[in-house]
Amino acid sequence: MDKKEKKPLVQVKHLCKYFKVGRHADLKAVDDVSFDIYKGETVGLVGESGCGKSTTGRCMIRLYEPTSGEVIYDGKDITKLSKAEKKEFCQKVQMIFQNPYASLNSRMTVKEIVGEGLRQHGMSAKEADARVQELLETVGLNKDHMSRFPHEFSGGQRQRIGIARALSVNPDFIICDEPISALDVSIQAQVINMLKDLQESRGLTYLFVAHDLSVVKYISDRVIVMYLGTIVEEAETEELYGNPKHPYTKALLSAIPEADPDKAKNNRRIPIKGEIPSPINPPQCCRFAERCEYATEKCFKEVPKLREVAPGHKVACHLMDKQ
Amino acid sequence: MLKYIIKRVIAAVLTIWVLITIVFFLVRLMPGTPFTSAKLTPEVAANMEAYYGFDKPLIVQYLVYMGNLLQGNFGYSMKFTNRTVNDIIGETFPFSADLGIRALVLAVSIGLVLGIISARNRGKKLDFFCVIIAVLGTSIPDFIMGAVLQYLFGIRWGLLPVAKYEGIEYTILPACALAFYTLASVSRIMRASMLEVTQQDYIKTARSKGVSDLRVTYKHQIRNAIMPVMTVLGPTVASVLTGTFVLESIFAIPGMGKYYVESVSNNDYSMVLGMTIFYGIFLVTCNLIVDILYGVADPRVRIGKR
Amino acid sequence: GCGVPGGGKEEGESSESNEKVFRYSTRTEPTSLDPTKSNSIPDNEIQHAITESLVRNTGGEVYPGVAETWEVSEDGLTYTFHLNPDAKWSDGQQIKAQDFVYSWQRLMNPKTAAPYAFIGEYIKNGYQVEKGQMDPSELGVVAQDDTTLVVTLEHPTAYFLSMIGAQAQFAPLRQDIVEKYGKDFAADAEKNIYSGPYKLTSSKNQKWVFEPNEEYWDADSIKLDRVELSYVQTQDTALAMYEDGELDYVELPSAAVPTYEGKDNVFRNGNVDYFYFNCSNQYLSNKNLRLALNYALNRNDYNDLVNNGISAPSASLAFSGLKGVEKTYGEESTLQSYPLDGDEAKAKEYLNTALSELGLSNPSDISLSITTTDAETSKKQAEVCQEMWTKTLGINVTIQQVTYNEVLSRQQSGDYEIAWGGWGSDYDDPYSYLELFKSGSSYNYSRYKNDQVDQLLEASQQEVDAKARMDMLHQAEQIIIDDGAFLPQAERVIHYLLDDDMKDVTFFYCSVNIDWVHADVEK
Amino acid sequence: MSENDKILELKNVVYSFRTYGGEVKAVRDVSFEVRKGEILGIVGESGCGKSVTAQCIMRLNPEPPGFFEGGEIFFNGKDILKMNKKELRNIRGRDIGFVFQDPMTSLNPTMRIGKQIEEVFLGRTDISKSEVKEKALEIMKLVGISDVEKRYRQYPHELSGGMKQRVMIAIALVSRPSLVICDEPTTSLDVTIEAQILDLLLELREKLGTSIIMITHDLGVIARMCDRVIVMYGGKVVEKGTVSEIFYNTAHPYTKGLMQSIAKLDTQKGEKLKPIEGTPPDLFFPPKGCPFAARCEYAMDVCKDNPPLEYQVCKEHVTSCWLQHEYAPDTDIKKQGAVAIEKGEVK
Amino acid sequence: MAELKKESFVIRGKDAVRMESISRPSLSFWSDAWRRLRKNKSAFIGLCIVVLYALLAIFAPMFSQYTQSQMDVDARHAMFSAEHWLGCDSTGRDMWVRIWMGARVSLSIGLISAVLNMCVGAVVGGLCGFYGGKLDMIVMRLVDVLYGIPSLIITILVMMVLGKGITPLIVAMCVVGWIGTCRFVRGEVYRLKEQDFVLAAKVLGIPDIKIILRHIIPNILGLLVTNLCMAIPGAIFQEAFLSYIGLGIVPPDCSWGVICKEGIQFLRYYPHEILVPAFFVCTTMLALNLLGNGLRDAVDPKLRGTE
Ligand SMILES: Nc1ncnc2c1ncn2[C@@H]1O[C@H](COP(=O)(O)OP(=O)(O)OP(=O)(O)O)[C@@H](O)[C@H]1O
Ligand SMILES: Nc1ncnc2c1ncn2[C@@H]1O[C@H](COP(=O)(O)OP(=O)(O)OP(=O)(O)O)[C@@H](O)[C@H]1O
Ligand SMILES: [Mg+2]
Ligand SMILES: [Mg+2]
Repeated sequence: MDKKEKKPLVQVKHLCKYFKVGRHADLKAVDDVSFDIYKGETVGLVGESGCGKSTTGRCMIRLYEPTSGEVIYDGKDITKLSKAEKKEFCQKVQMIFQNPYASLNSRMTVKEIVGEGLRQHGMSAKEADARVQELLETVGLNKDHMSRFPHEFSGGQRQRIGIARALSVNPDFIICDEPISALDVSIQAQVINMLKDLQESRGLTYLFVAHDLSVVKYISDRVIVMYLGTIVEEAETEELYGNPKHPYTKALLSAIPEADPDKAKNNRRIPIKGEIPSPINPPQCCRFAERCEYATEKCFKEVPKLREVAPGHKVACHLMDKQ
Repeated sequence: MLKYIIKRVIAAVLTIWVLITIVFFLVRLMPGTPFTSAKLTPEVAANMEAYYGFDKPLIVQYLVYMGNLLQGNFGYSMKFTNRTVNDIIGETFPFSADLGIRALVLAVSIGLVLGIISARNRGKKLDFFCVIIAVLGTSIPDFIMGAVLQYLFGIRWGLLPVAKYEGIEYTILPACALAFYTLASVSRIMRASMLEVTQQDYIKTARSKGVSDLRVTYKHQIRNAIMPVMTVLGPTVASVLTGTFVLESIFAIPGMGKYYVESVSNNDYSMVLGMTIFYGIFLVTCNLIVDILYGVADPRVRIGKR
Repeated sequence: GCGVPGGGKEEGESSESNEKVFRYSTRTEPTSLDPTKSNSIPDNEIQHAITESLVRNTGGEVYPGVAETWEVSEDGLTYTFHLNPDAKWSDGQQIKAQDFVYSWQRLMNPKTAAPYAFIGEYIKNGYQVEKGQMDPSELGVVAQDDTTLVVTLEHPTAYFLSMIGAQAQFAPLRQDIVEKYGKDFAADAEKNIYSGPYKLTSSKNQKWVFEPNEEYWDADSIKLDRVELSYVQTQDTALAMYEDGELDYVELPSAAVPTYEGKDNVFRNGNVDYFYFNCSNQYLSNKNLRLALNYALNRNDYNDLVNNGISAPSASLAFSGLKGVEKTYGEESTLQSYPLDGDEAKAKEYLNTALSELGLSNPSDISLSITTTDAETSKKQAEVCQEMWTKTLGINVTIQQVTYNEVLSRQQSGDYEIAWGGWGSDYDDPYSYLELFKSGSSYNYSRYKNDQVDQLLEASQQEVDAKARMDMLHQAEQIIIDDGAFLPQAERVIHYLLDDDMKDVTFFYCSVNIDWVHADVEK
Repeated sequence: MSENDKILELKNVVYSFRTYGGEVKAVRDVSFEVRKGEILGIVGESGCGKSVTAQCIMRLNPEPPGFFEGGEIFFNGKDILKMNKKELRNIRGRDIGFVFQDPMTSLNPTMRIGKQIEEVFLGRTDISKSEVKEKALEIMKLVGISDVEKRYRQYPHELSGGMKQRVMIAIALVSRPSLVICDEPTTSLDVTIEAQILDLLLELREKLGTSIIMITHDLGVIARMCDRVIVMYGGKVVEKGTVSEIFYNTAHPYTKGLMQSIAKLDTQKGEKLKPIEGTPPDLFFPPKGCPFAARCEYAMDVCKDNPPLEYQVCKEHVTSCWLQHEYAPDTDIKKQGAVAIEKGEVK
Repeated sequence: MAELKKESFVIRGKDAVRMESISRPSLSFWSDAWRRLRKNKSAFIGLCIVVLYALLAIFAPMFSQYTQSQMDVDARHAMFSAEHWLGCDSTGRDMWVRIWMGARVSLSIGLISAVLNMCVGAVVGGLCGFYGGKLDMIVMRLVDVLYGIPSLIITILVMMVLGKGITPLIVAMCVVGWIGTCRFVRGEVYRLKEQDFVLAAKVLGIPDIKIILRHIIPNILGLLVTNLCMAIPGAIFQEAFLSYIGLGIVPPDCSWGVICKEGIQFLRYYPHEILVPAFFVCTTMLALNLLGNGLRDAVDPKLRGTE
């Protein structure tokens, strides 16, 4: 597949999102992030907690107004949409949330939750009902469940309701913000399989945000690694997992606990010292420098650019300069 | 910290200025004038109005008032003609404050204890008992509470002086009567917030360390549970310390609550304004203190860090 | 210390020691310690003790005060007072005629804005000075020398001496002292100087303490060592304090009267409870309706319901205890008024006439509202009238409760239908009450106008002969009653408890209700 | 293994909660033991009773509504359930440490770190104040907290999540207990931090010889840390054994389903994950037979109504599944030589 | 153990019905809350008392031979008797009728003003919380100022404009009464608007107004109802105070505050005249408080399922 030929579905260009905290402090949740997503692919977005994954996702779906930069969906800058375009955009792009307990309104029945978007986009009550039933069946629930309330469902079932809701408006692009991290292991697979099936049958495009690197590896075509608001590495999945270039990615990958006692006990981990620093007024240099065992003076002075080091493999690290 | 306080004070000054302005014009809207007396003749009324400058345009009166205010001068009362508002506040506030402090100490200490006991015995008889006490506190209007206490302890059993405010024994009845309402609300809030805290993980942590139940309560729960109580305490302190009309009249206490209420029905403009400003400043100060204390109790909200 | 502000001062067991102390309380807080600005009975009572006017009115009798002797001219218009050279201020200075001139001019000076300035309108040019049309120096009061004061009146005023002997506004004032303190004059006990038998030693914390003034010219007649007046708003509290031995005198709340039967004494304070009818109202301008309302009220039941039966039901205008020619005004009265038990039949008769006059068919077409104050008794008055009127007459009656201040301003502006009211006189004369129905009087809240009444009242003001004058007043009162101009209800009777040891406390029905100046404690 | 090696032994523990909705049977007949110096893992789905079991050991469950319906818990030979409050307090913190799941909420926000660690020694007369502080500082260093003097005086909110979890571990370890119970100590942490914490626990076990109960639902953590594993489902223990037995010789369909449902690094793209369909049983109305029967692809008629017997697969491997029964058809679950254990008797 | 049959050892596979089924009956939020409330003894007693009083307030005066304003000189201060169940007041009015007529006023003032306060507070607080920013700043400053204005001035002014009676009383109580609810709702909305389900609705393109109405309000309704229960006693209390200073409702109507005020004068002589209304006030407050407490437990999402 040569993606250069294909037109990207979503382009994120120099996206920045700063939150004001206090008078003179900016929390740079996302700082100059650019990437493309092509139609039909799944892009994994990984990184430590607080590195700006959700913020990126939310900016892409207009839940947050970006501080600067643009998000171009299907050729249109989403921050400059007309009212009608906005409505269309709302149907095209959807989101699945992390917490299946918080993402469903506990005072609404499943029918109302899933049907809300349909009704909003001009469907009659009857049609909506039929469609809701169809959607529920798609996600493995049945029509008996329609009049029930979210708290009567287990986490996995709830997440499936969330997916049904997202699917209700026939989106092309779904941002999955850690859709499985709050679920039980045995149930995670239900959701992953479902996402995969849906992708196949409907040609969906996903941005898959997750902590769990094994799952990301399993589901994504391409993976973006973020660290403290910036992208440190981006590559095809096999390439990234097989040949990580950035020291942070390397450490991250080695930290994955493998569910295999023999491998796990023999695995050599690359220790990573310290904790992720505060994103408030971060230093104007490589953000990973202070935790990086290879850090040179330059790393503390200059912001490394995200550069392509191999076809489709981009890294932001000064160590790459030497090669 | 200092910067924060200065900022708060500036905001408060602005708030109070708006308050003064609004009240200044509002009191003029009230029916009647300060000089209504059964035997007022039109001539006398005209003279009095001229004397107090009411014949000038309202805006001029306002400017004059603000000018005086900047010098800390609340002006002369219109009912108690030769006394200044400053003077009346100065004389009456200490009584109200003294009574208020006693009542508050009583209310907060007992209220907290009741709340704690009741939360620790949730669902048991003791809990129910505490809740009933608390509810009775909020359900008996103070004029009944005051009169009943006075009757029982002062008259029927003769244990305590019935009225006036001239020694410790005189303060007991009014302080109890005044404390009741606050006590009840403190205990209710404390109970709810204790129950909330009980469910927190760190309580389990403490228990897992082998800390005794009692210590868990007083070392871990109380300090964390006390914040909501402090939030309501700000306005409560302000209103309790600035006196209560009803109890002051029942117990013949020379406090300022009476003036706060009566100045309004007397249309005593300068007094209303003076009382309002005083109360406003007091309220703001109480809230500020509460906020600072908040930081003391909860390191997460140390003011400097906000 | 215990931190009680102003407290901790041990009063000692005053009743046990040999000190003669009198302690009592007031329900209304005194408003001013400046005699010129006195505005209420409690103000007057205080000034009665700490100031000495030209004469002293004790229980209705006029005795020499600062003036030893005085002469009245034939026409009753000029009074010449000869001042006692021994009369001294509490700082030892002599009380001079000029002090009266200064005080009275100050009273009438519009710049002073004395709330009771109108009381000086009897003095020549008083009204003009008050209105700012004349200089205060033109007031009809002149000091011929330090001890001679000449007062000229507008018209002969039979009760002039009685009035200046009890109304605080006529007290002397020392110009130097008043000017020294300016607006703060008499703000507290220290910022004042005393001409009366007592001086105020403290006015702090809603308690006023009086001690004898050694410089008082008649100091020997003063027996008490100290008098304490406390402000106690709630009557029940005051009663409890009396029972605790903290007060020597207390007025009984009406609910308590039956309990203390036999132990209590009574006096009438000269207050008569009325409801005013707004005679310019579309319904109430009808005389028959007003009469119907009057006849429909069972004043005996009313008294039981409202006052627990302790007041005296009344169907007359002027207080009956006022001084008449020889006996009291009430005893000399020939007034034919409404029966105290009411008269339903008559009431209905009047109502029917009124209805036909008003062109109405049904009593319920008439809606009247009673404007009353926020006080509990006032509310009860209105409730009882409402109940009796609706029951007997079948008209609609509503009640509007507003603040006392608002009732007064509505009375003055005429923005009411039926209003709570009542009257107590500042001087011992029925004219004070009758004036309420004189057209042009600023107290004519009823907007009542009857030329005959006006003429009779005018004439009474010029009449020097007491008997003839009283007859005129009786006549005017009869007309007003026949017109049903207002709704008389009851004369207030005060039931009080007074410590058995207290002697010579005098009660009076105008200006000064309780006069303890010459009181004594005997064990 | 000799008896002396067991420091903790649970025998047929049954624990329920009384609620408005009825009784929640959170733990139903759980038995297992912990040996000296070992790391015992407990895995299972959310709500299967892992935490309640762990808290039973220290009797930390809120009572009421919770209560023991039966069973015995021996700690060093003494039955914890028969202890009075004081004895219990002496065990808590002193002999058994507890690390909770969420370090963000498990530390008292209004108390300094140092004080919270020292609280473990509260009421102990045998140690002086300065010794206590010394111990606190020492343990803080041991769990990898730098700058201990400063941290000692800080409040929890001034620390990062990983740091807080270290403090929690410090609290659990400060009096050198013989057993530490870690209830999902890394679930709320990032992978890199998780790795740090897990390494720390392993290191501490080496140094101090403490036994650890490691509760988690992450098989990766189990694989890396544990010597033996207990698999719980629906309030019951369905399988227990050494790590390699459980992973490489799975003898229960639930365990097997669990293994298959997770994505591993070497899972191929095209390969489908095999989720366990359905939802865990409602503990208000626990199924009569095997709790897993409804979701089990091997379910038989017998499973629905009869609670399965325990089968000894090999010395260190016990499973509760009817598939081990002699009548059961041959499947990859059925192990040759599995022997039913009579109730109450443990070999 | 019963003998196991070999036939039962046949692999059937998973049970598609049972594995996704939900064994518990379907309950909406409110029916669940109601169930939990009923199980809470003290709250249920509270509810019963409130309902009982409400019924008595509606019906008791209808079936009495007396009216609230009917006076009887001879029955002044009458004690309990067959004619006058709860005795008479100082003007011989029947207390039983007055209590229930008063209950109508007091309870409706309590309820209406609490509901109004709640509505105003919820709307303002909701808007402030949802939109934040300038609006929020302005409203919060306004609230500060409102707090400082003596409530008596407001009451008198309202009564000047609207006259006396129940409506002005309620309006006056609402001028500042909404502040508490406003603050509380604002806080809740702040918390809720960051919740995923609200974000999800936004993502679906649901307009703000619908989000507020459908997602946010229903989620704070439970707590609002609880607050309401606690606010009603407050309003009854305030009415009593206003009655005490003579700003209460207009005769011949009465309220519990009015009856208390009339009765308190006779505390020493005819104690029943104060004890009777005080009893009803206290029990009502107690009932409402118990109910409120129970409701809080019933609607608290944290306690759901566990209790
Ligand atoms: N509304 C907000 N206001 C202020 N700061 C925010 C806001 N939302 C997020 N942040 C901050 O922005 C940073 C990035 O947050 P974000 O939620 O994007 O991280 P994340 O990578 O999704 O983390 P996680 O894995 O925990 O979900 C964090 O430091 C967070 O505190
Ligand atoms: N205090 C309590 N009151 C009522 N039920 C409770 C209580 N604590 C736990 N439970 C119930 O007990 C069951 C087991 O809970 P437990 O916390 O042990 O699960 P877990 O295996 O630790 O799950 P997780 O992985 O989510 O922590 C659950 O169904 C839970 O609802
Ligand atoms: Mg996130
Ligand atoms: Mg758990």
